[in-house]
Amino acid sequence: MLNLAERKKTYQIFSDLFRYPDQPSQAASAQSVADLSQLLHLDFPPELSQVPALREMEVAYTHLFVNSLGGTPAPPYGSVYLDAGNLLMGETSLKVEACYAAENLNLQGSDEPPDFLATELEFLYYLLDEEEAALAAGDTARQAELTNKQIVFFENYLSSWLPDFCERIAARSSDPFYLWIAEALQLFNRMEMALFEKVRKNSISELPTTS
Amino acid sequence: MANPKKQKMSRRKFLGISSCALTTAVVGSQVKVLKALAKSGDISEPVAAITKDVYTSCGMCVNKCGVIARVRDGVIHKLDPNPNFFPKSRGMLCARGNAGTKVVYDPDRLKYPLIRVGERGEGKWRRASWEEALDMVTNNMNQIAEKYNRASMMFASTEGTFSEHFFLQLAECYGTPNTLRHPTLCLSSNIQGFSATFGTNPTPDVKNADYIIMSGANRAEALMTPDSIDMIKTDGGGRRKLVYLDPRFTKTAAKADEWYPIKPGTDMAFILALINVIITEGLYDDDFIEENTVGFEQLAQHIKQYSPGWAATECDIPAKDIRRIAHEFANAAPSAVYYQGRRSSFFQNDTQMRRAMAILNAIVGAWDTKGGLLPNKKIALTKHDYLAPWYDDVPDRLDKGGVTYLSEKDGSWPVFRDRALAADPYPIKGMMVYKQNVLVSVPDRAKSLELMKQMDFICTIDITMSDTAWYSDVVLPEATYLERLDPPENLSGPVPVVAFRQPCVEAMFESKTNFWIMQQLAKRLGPEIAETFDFTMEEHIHHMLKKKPEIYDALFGKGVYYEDTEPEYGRLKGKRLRTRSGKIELYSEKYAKKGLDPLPVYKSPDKVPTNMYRLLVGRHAYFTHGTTANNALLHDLMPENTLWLAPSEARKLRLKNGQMVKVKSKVGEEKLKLEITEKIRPDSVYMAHGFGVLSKGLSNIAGVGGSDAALIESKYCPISGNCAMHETFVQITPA
Amino acid sequence: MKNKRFAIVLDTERCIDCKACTVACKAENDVPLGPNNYRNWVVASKLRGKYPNLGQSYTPSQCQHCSNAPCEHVCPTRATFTSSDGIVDVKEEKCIGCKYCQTACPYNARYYNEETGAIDKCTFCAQRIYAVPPRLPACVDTCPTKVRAFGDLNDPNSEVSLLLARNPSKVLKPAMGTNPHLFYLD
Amino acid sequence: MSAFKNRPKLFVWMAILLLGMAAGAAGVIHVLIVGHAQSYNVTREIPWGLLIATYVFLVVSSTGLCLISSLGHVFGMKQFEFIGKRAILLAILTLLCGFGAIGMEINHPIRMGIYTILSPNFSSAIWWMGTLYGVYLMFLCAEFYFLMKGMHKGAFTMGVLGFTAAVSAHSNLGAVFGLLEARPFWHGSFLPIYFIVSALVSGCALIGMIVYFNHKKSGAPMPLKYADFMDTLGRLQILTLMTLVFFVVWKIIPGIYGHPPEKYEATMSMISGPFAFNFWFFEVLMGLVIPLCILFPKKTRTPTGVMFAGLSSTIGIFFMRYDLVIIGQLVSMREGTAELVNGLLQYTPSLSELGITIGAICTCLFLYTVAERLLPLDPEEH
Repeated sequence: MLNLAERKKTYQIFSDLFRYPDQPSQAASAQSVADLSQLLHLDFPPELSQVPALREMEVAYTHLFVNSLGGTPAPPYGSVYLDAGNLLMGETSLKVEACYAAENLNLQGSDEPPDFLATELEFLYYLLDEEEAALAAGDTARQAELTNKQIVFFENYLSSWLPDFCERIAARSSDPFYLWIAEALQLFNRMEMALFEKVRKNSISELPTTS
Repeated sequence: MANPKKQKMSRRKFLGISSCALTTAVVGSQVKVLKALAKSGDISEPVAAITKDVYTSCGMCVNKCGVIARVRDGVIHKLDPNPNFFPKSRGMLCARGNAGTKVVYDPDRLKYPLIRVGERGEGKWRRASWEEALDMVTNNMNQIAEKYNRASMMFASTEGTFSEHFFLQLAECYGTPNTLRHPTLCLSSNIQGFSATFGTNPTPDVKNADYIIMSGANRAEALMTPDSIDMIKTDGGGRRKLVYLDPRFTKTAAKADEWYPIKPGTDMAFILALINVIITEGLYDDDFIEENTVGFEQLAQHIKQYSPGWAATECDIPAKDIRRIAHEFANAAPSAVYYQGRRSSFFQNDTQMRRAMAILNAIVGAWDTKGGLLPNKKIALTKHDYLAPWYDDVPDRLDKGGVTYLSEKDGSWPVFRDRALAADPYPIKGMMVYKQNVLVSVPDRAKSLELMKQMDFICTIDITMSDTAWYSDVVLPEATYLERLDPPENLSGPVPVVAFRQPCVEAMFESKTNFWIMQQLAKRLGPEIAETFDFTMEEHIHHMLKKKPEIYDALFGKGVYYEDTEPEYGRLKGKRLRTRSGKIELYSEKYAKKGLDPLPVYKSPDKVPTNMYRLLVGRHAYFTHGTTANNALLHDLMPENTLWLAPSEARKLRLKNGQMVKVKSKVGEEKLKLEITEKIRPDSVYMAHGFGVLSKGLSNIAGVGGSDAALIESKYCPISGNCAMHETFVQITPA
Repeated sequence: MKNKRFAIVLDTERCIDCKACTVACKAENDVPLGPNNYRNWVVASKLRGKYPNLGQSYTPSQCQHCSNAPCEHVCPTRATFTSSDGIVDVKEEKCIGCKYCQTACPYNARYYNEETGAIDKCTFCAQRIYAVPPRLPACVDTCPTKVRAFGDLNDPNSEVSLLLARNPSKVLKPAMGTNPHLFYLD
Repeated sequence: MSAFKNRPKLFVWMAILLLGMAAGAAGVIHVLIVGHAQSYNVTREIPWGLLIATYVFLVVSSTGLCLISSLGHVFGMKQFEFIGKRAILLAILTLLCGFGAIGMEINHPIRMGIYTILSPNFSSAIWWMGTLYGVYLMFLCAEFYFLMKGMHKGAFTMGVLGFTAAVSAHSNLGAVFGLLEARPFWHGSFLPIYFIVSALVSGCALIGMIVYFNHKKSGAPMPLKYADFMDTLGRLQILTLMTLVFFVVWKIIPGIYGHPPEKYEATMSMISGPFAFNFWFFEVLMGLVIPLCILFPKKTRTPTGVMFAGLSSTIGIFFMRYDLVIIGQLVSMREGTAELVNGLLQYTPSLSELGITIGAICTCLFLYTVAERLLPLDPEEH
């Protein structure tokens, strides 16, 4: 089971990996893969000992998530999976945006719909960061509130579509990098679900803060 | 060429750079590195909370119907017909119009500029910043100008977006004469034939006509407002009659009073026989002819050879029916029209066939009168004038002289493509495409692919990954019609209106309006060109409306501006027409001078070879050409196209309903499902247009159905340059 | 809502089978994608006659909002009910998905909506007709040739009342005794 | 496992049942994961499929068992008394598995539990059917309890109540179909009566098999008393089968005579259309002709013969249920719709539906086999 800091880091890594790759993120990706495999106890994939070149990552990302042969194989937007009609900007997209607004956050930094995967992961990262701060300040009420927010957001807007999303990647890609990331995300999704299930059963204080 | 550091600092990128300084500036005192999300002290209502009704114009086809977008929480929830008086679409919205929301929220829509990485057509793309993509486009344009000639760039454009004139303006300013528009895949022969007779291409007054003859124009399926609405019998209109000629039993046939499965390519024989009866039996409008036309004597002489008996053997319509229809038509006149409407052309003699139509309408006086042909009116808007740079060494259009009457702006697709493939007289090396799906809409796809292959550079501006986009080097995402402010457009007609578009929602992702893209390209092409685009859209609109500022309020207040509610009849009475003689030319002096037949001369279509069938194509009410078949709502209505074949022929070929068949023409081969139906002549087969696309980029239609463009040979009308869609014979075998 | 009896009058002669009504309805009512999911439809009749003398009719239809609705009678949990304005509707949370109403409806007007987890059907676009200002049901509003007219039968001056007063009309499957409120002009 | 040591046949039997149950479990899991829409081949036009047919088959069996066994402890026919426990037990199990099958067909079984109580609709035949079957189940359980405890009076009372509930519930199941005016193939008072008659056929058939295998398992030859019973049962079966023949004939004739709209097309799909094989081979040959041929001659009306006749008619009856449910929906509700094969709609069960059906039947048999081993089901000797 991951502790708070580890979860925060995992969210951050995933958020970065599901953004369109650029030079810095490509440079960091070797470390990201290594970190993820350590955090999630997932075998470090031998084929990724050499992380792909930026160009390869770009092509694979564009193919999978932007536009490509056979339609976008795995659109990284929640509403495509959660709402009727396989469309962008469904009801859940608006709800997701409301969640951000409730935390005084806006989408100034993104041209993507609110339920873009990387943004959702970033939001969870933010909540965990806040929780860490609350913990440091000894504000248990705030900490509990933040845990609850994570659970609500994760369960309502993320965890249920991730399996389908990851399966679509697996079905339509031969790119080892994103295949592995998808597998890792699936695993992390299950870990988080299990964790939240535990939290629900026990008290909030059970949420591991340290290893 | 991809240097990420050169990328434009978009808002996202700006925050994406994990520079603490930048990030902290945005997130305030927070140390955390947030990229998409930002913290600001002032969180106003999210943009998403807006609920409003927005007037705009539909962009699903070229018809421009009035639409009101119901925006709920910042999302377009529903498109409804404009409830205000809108003479052109009369408060309706078809299936495609209703499916428009899917276009905006389609996860397959183009989102970012894309640059090809692998081989052309291989499907390897990367995202690029606008900066990089635009630079790449103009660099290539400049290179082609340097290496070859400015005329070596071709610009192919769609119609009906309200913005294509900016695209054409860029072509002109860049210095190429080679712009290609849709008319030679559509109605250029129609315009040519009617203009040669009336000096203009008039509109039939379908709403008030007592007697309508339609040939080929399938108005119940190939929707054109308001004709599709008006052709339906209304209460109490007991005298109205619709005679419909089509080798297929279409939905229009189901609505018609009489349907004749005419032999394809013989419409002209039918029309000439009608003229023959009307003239020989003295059913024509003597006074009208005397006052308004020239060449009746020549016509009367010429028409003698075309008796109903003769026509009956040509077109498979009994002589007595031809005679009866001629009488009924003449009796109903002048409230009677032989409907030319708008449809693509099918045979190489299409211009002369249209002339015959025009002549028939003229001799019964169905001109500029209630229920006849009406000259179009326009509401004058101030034009945007610009001074295009002058280039000394730019040659004429590539297809110049290829056909008798070539439109300078539109060109002729088949002629142009043949010359481009032969580099005759100069090579074409660059291609800018604006929303025209060349590989689906231009006949003989193999040739189009060949053409694209020889290009040094191809850039496509579109909203989805069309086949043509797939074969391009740079793909630029345009904002959809519901996300744009488009200039007012003058929809001419008997009751002209001005329509416009305004953004119902903000453009998603990094899609941009065509106008913005043109501006950006112009900026990169140099100050002289940039100057012609140096205005904002708002300024442009105000400029266009400066003589009638009330239009502005009407557009924003009720989505439409009009001055009349009913057509004005007899408007051109006593006025000079825009023909050589100033009158209706039954005999065309102009054609005679050019060595063309001054009166329509009939020539039988080629016989269908044994064991072959004539391939017919057509449209239906669910898809617009090759552009909307991927729309999920519409896709459910018609997931694939089929090949229609008469039961008697299917028995002969031992084919079963629903089995896959191979359709083979001289230029291509397609596989699709067979549909055995009584609805078609035994000598022909039919397939709907818009299926069987090449790229799998459109997820819903990949590999389903067959493409007509792959099969149709590129024959064309030598007068107008229009494609002849029905002059291809195919063989059918089990697949 | 009181003292209203909504109905639709159709002039099928005008129908060109363009399916604008079907798509408008799907878009308005968030009907899930899929060829079997729809609240209204157009039936293309069998081709009549032999080539070259052919005929075909197109009949748009939807829930008939019967006064004597079989679907309402058979619903074990009263999820299907008739409002005082004559609209037959479904309370989604009560629907158990037994599909008995689907077998009971003589018009095949109902389908199971996987998104809402309940039987779904035409509601005369209640959300539109009771909106301020009111709007016509999507299918009525969007129709190019205006096949349908919608209104209140209890208002003797409404378009539907006038149409029915002035023209002979029929209903589908009258022998079922369902007393439908979709009227087809002869 | 030692129980199987000397009983290889039992081992094979149990293995088959477990395999069938696994198929059912696979079907159930598939439905739970991907949902009804993706698992079942039922459509908008044919909303009721194989699972409804299975449900009908199982509850018909239950009703039949209850009715036939009541001959003994309700109507005092001594010969029938000894089968009481087994018949009631199997009646309970078939009913439960039937509920299981319909529970898988219904999208919201939990909502059903809540709203049939909070918001009952007394004009709904399904509501009555569900409620009466619920009551019937309670009576059956009570009856079984009393029988096991040897409390005859209680068993008698419960038997009477159970009999009443069975007849009411089952005729209501007939009414579920019969009250649908929209479906001419079903509509009318015929089905409630027909259902009761066919239940008797099912009951006889199943009791014949129970008695036969019950004695088969002990290996000992069947005592004369039981052989006598089998003969009686065989003759009773002739009576019920002949009645059923009568009903089948009179179902068909009005379906054809005068070509009643929709009913005719449906009936013809059974006579010579897509359901002809099901009808002639399974319903007529296996369900009626073969059993009658075995049962009529005294020579073949042996315990083995009666068992085979029962097996054959049970299989036939399963197809009768399936055909009844599907054929009733084959005719399109849209008048004059073009483009239908044979002018009829189509339905073929999906793998999930087949799996769940097999699973339901196997579960029922499995539970019975286990109970047979664990519970003292033999009658106390007087």
